[in-house]
Amino acid sequence: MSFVDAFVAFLHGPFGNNPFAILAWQALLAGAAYLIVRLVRGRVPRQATAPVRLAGKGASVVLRNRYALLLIGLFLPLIELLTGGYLLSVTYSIELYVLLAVGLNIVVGFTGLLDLGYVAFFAVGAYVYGLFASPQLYEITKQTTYFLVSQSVVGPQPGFHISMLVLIPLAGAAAALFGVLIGIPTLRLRGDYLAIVTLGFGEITRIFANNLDQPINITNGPNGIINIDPVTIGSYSFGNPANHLGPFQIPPFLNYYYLVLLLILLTVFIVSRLERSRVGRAWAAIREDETAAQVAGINTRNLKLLAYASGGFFGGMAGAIYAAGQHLIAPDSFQLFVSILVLVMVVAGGMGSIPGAVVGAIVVGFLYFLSPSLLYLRILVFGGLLVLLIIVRPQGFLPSAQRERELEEKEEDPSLVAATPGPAP
Amino acid sequence: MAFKPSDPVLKIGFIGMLAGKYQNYGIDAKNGAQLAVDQMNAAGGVQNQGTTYTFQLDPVDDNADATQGAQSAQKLVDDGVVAVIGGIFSTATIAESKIFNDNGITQISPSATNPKYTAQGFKTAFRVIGNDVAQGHTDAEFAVKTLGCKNVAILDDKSTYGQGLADSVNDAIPGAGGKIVAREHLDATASDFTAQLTTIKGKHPDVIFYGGYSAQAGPLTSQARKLGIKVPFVMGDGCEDSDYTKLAGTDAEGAFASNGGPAQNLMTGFAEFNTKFKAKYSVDVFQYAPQAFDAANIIMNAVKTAGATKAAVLGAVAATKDYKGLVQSYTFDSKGDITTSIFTVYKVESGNFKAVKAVTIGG
Amino acid sequence: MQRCLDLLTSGLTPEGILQQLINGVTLGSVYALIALGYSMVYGVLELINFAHGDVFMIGTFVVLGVTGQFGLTGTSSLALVIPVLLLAMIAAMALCAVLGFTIEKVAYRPLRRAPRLAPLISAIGVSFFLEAWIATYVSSRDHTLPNLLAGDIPLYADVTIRYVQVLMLVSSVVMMVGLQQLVRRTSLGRGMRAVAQDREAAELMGVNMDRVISFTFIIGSALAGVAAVLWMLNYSTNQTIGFIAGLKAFTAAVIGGIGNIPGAMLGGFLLGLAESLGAAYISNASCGIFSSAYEDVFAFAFLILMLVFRPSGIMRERVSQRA
Amino acid sequence: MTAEAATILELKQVRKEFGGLVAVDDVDVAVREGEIFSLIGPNGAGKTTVFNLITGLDVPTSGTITFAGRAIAGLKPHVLAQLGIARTFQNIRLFGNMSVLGNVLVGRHSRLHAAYWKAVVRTPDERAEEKDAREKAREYLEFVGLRRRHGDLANNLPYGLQRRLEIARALASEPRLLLLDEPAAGTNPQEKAALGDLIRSIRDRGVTLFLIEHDMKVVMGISDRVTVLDHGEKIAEGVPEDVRKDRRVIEAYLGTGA
Repeated sequence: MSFVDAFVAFLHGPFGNNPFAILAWQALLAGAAYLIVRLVRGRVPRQATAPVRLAGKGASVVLRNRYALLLIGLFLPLIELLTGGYLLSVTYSIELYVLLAVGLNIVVGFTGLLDLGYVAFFAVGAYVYGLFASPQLYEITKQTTYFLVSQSVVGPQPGFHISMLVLIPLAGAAAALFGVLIGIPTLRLRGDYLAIVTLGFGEITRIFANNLDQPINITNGPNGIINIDPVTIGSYSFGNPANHLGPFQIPPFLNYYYLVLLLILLTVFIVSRLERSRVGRAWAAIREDETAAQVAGINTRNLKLLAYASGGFFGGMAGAIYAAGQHLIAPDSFQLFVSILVLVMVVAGGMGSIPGAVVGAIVVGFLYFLSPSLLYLRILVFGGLLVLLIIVRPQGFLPSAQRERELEEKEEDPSLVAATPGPAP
Repeated sequence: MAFKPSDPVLKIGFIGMLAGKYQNYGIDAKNGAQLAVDQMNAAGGVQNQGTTYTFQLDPVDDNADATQGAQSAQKLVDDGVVAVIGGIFSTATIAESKIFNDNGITQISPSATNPKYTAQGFKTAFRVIGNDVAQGHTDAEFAVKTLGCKNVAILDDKSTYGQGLADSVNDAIPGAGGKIVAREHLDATASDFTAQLTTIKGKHPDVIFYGGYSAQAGPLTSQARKLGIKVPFVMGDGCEDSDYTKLAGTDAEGAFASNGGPAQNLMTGFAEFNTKFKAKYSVDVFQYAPQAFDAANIIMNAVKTAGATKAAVLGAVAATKDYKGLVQSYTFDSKGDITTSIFTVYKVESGNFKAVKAVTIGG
Repeated sequence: MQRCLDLLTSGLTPEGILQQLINGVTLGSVYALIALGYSMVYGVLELINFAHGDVFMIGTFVVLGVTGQFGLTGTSSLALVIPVLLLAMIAAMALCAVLGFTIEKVAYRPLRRAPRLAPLISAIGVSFFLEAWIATYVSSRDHTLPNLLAGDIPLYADVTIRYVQVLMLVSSVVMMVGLQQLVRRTSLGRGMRAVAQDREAAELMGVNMDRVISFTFIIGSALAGVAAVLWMLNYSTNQTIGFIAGLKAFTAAVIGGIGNIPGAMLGGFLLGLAESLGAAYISNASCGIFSSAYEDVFAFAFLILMLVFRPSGIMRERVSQRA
Repeated sequence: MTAEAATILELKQVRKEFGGLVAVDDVDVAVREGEIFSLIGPNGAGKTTVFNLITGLDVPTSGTITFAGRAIAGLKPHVLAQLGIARTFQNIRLFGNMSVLGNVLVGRHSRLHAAYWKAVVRTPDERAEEKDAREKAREYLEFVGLRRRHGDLANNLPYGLQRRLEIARALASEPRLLLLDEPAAGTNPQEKAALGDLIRSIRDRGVTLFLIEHDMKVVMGISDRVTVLDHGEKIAEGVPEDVRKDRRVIEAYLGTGA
């Protein structure tokens, strides 16, 4: 804590509480930081392609060490448990963001569609799970009042309680469908316009969740849905704090951690195979030049919708698990900020790169989720770092490994190893 | 300090928004709880079966957010707290209650009024404040019977708290003999409320009830007066504070707001409490500090009667009967609600809220 | 069904509608002023300056600071109120201009040749930074000004228009006309138009791009400073209003045809009206299915419909063919 | 040249207006199967618009376009690619941040059919199709002389090679008709000669070629027939020798200073 305090004091400066004095001090700091950046980085590159030439290295380091990373992923929570459950709960939240980042990367990174409303998919998934695994739908039919609720006997819960094996894919599918629905009107839009429209859809989704308690109570409005069932396999309930493995107690967060880890592995597997298929190539072509992609025979409409649907699917699954682990979902948890946080993870990691999205989510997630008592200060630092990052390293930590992969393929090609280098014809 | 270094120190958790839009509620309650802990330690702690226990408050921030709330609750579990005071806002409190229930930790909220908090069947969830149903009833009776306003317009900010209270008022108005002529909503991020106010103006209400926080209630009142709406405003505890009178300025005059607990001058020992509070934190009590103070004492009292384990504290807190606190006398029912809740209606006079009516429900 | 018909007609009084029109136009005039800044920057750089709304927000805090310094109250005499408000406006314009200039220099200029999304991300970063900065070091609470310039002009039945509302309307129109003249008549304005048409060609023709862009940011931000004064005369502020107001203003700019100055103005008024009338009458029109809490949905739905069906905006400005 | 060859592409009275501005004014063009056909005209003559109309990027205001006996006006670009029409762009439009090979593989897109899920499971037929696609792509790169650069980023190729890559990408869709939009623009005389050879060898593979050129000298050497367009209007048509002597053509070209 003392380090954090010192950092806070440093940002505050030595000149007392006058905002202008603080501003002047921070401007001075920023100026110094800017100068250092300029010195380290040299001149601003004059070519748009400069970042791409730097591409490849970091992502391949991650790829080469993926089994080591998997081992860390498997054993990290057990180590964290030695300090109690808090770190694990943070790690679990970050895991959900990893899933979201990999999903958003399909839309933003692969296909180049800037989506600022990704939280909508997360919300749709969460609400699908929430509605079908809680007493909420029963209460709709009951036309309840607060008096009745507070007096209802809580025992075996009424309402739908569908298994997670059905609900998690269903939530993904619903979010995918939602992706197609919001994709259709935005097909013709590009770049910034698309960004602002998707942002609008994200906000509209939240406002609807907040208001669909009237005239019929579907979402329970601002109160959200409570008493959501935990994930249950057979008789094993993920939410039961009394689960034991031998003498060791298994906290709920641990169950969910491994469930999400499994989903991340599955998602990364699916997404990286898609990336290397004709679908992935078509997405990249749309990102690079939509008109040329059309003329090259790509049905850009369908492939963009496919990108929205795929991104939506993984976002929706993440939402469903979030709802199951959280026991309660409320519209306030689906603010625009979530979309922006996920986008920052994708961009920071390196757009279009799966290892980038994963690492970006982990780094940005830990930066963001630790020290909640510094709400504004961490957003302040977060905003500042974001600007700095994009200026110093617009391609992200681990930019797309596409080029590297093509080079790897070159090695597999015997005719090329044999070919003598010479001038191009 | 009067205790030996070898005395066991028990941690009591505090969870609530300590940084952010509504941080003043959280910080105020935290300070109230801290004051209780400090006083108890200064008096030598509590004794149970020959052991002297002293206490330490362990505050964490939940940003009034469900996700963050679950994480922070887990942090308190890790820290080994025997019981928790908080959360402050209902949605986060409900999310946290799951974690505390999983771990058998007593949770006493000083301010979460949503009925669902104690309706989940969690044995660990308690609150030391009347819920929205009781407060809505109070406001409805006051507006219709005391003020004699038959035609009521209801407006809320679509937040958990604001809509919850407005719904309760909505349900209670017909019973009190009133009629609802308009029901409108604001967006909690909006600045311009004139559209809703103009609609309300066209329905000619005798009184406007607003469910929400002072951040909107202040400008809302001003905008209503500028539109020529002269009828009184009745509001809930989210508006009974100095922010409201500051934001609405002279337009605040004559507005009513209800709040849980008796008026501060009617609480025995409040003057002393506020003096100590101000000496320590150099601000006046804002809202829920007295309730948090009582919650902390209920917990420490439970340690005294039953011992220092989580289960013992839980059992003793649940059995709390006629505990005389700063605010009122507390008895918990089987759900964790208090059996008797007291509300006071205040009116703005010369820039300050003055108590005009006290209501006791239940008991 | 009968209930629906009753709902449809209830509350539809001439006074009510006139009052809603006045509300809408008042709100729209502030949107319009902020929209001008978006529109100019987008016209020149094809960048949605996400931080523009936050520049406006900082402007409102400058206004608070200046009026607070002079201890204005609702009963202060006009001889004090008017000079102080003018001073507040000049201070807000100056500070916003400096801020806009700095933001462009620090956060956008290094990214002029970077991939398209980079400046947008940078803008989001700046926006967060400014909001959190105000919340950390100035205030995270809500603030209002006392009721200055009280008084009104009766219009019809009990409907009145307040002096403040007249002032808001007149100021925004004056600013729009002034800006239009600046862009049409001055060499700097010609430079702006040239850069908007074709950046490379303008550079070849000897237009100093950096200077034109800096100036665009300075003017747009100064207008946000004016908007801040007008806003504070009627509404409240906190560190988050910039984002919402900015989004609305951007919507207004798109509705009017981005890059088009009178268009931004018209878009602002239309959006203000749509929001007011929407919030007031949607409940009636939809048989009570939608409530006034859907207010923000109207703005976004308006934007989406606009972009999908008429991306060039009402004023039919050329939309650049980006590919 | 065989005068009896069937017409593969026919534009009849095709007109395109942009908000009152006539870009293409009732043009008639007929391209015969297997020939090298050129459309020339000064800048702003509406040549690129003609290509956009044929490839579905624009929809004609009036008139009919027939390809291989089928009316195609208004069809989507990817459908036309499927039918066998491919093109290049005047200002090269490659997928700059993809590899050279990747660009050609995208060109192959309309000849691949594996479903979405098959790519995830990697079914044997998907693998076979991808393998075949890679082999074909390498063949096309070989054909245009880019085989050894296949791992490079398209952006990093020199200008002349980018043009060739764009042609390889277009060929990868196995078109019956290839539209080349000013293929010689920005190339040096040496490259121009090589380009002529490349175009002829594409024709020899059975692909019909339709060129747009600004520079008369380039097309005269390789074209079988030439049509001249000025201000959206056709002013001459025939074998290169005749067109070269046409009075209106000379006027149009001298008039624009070319």
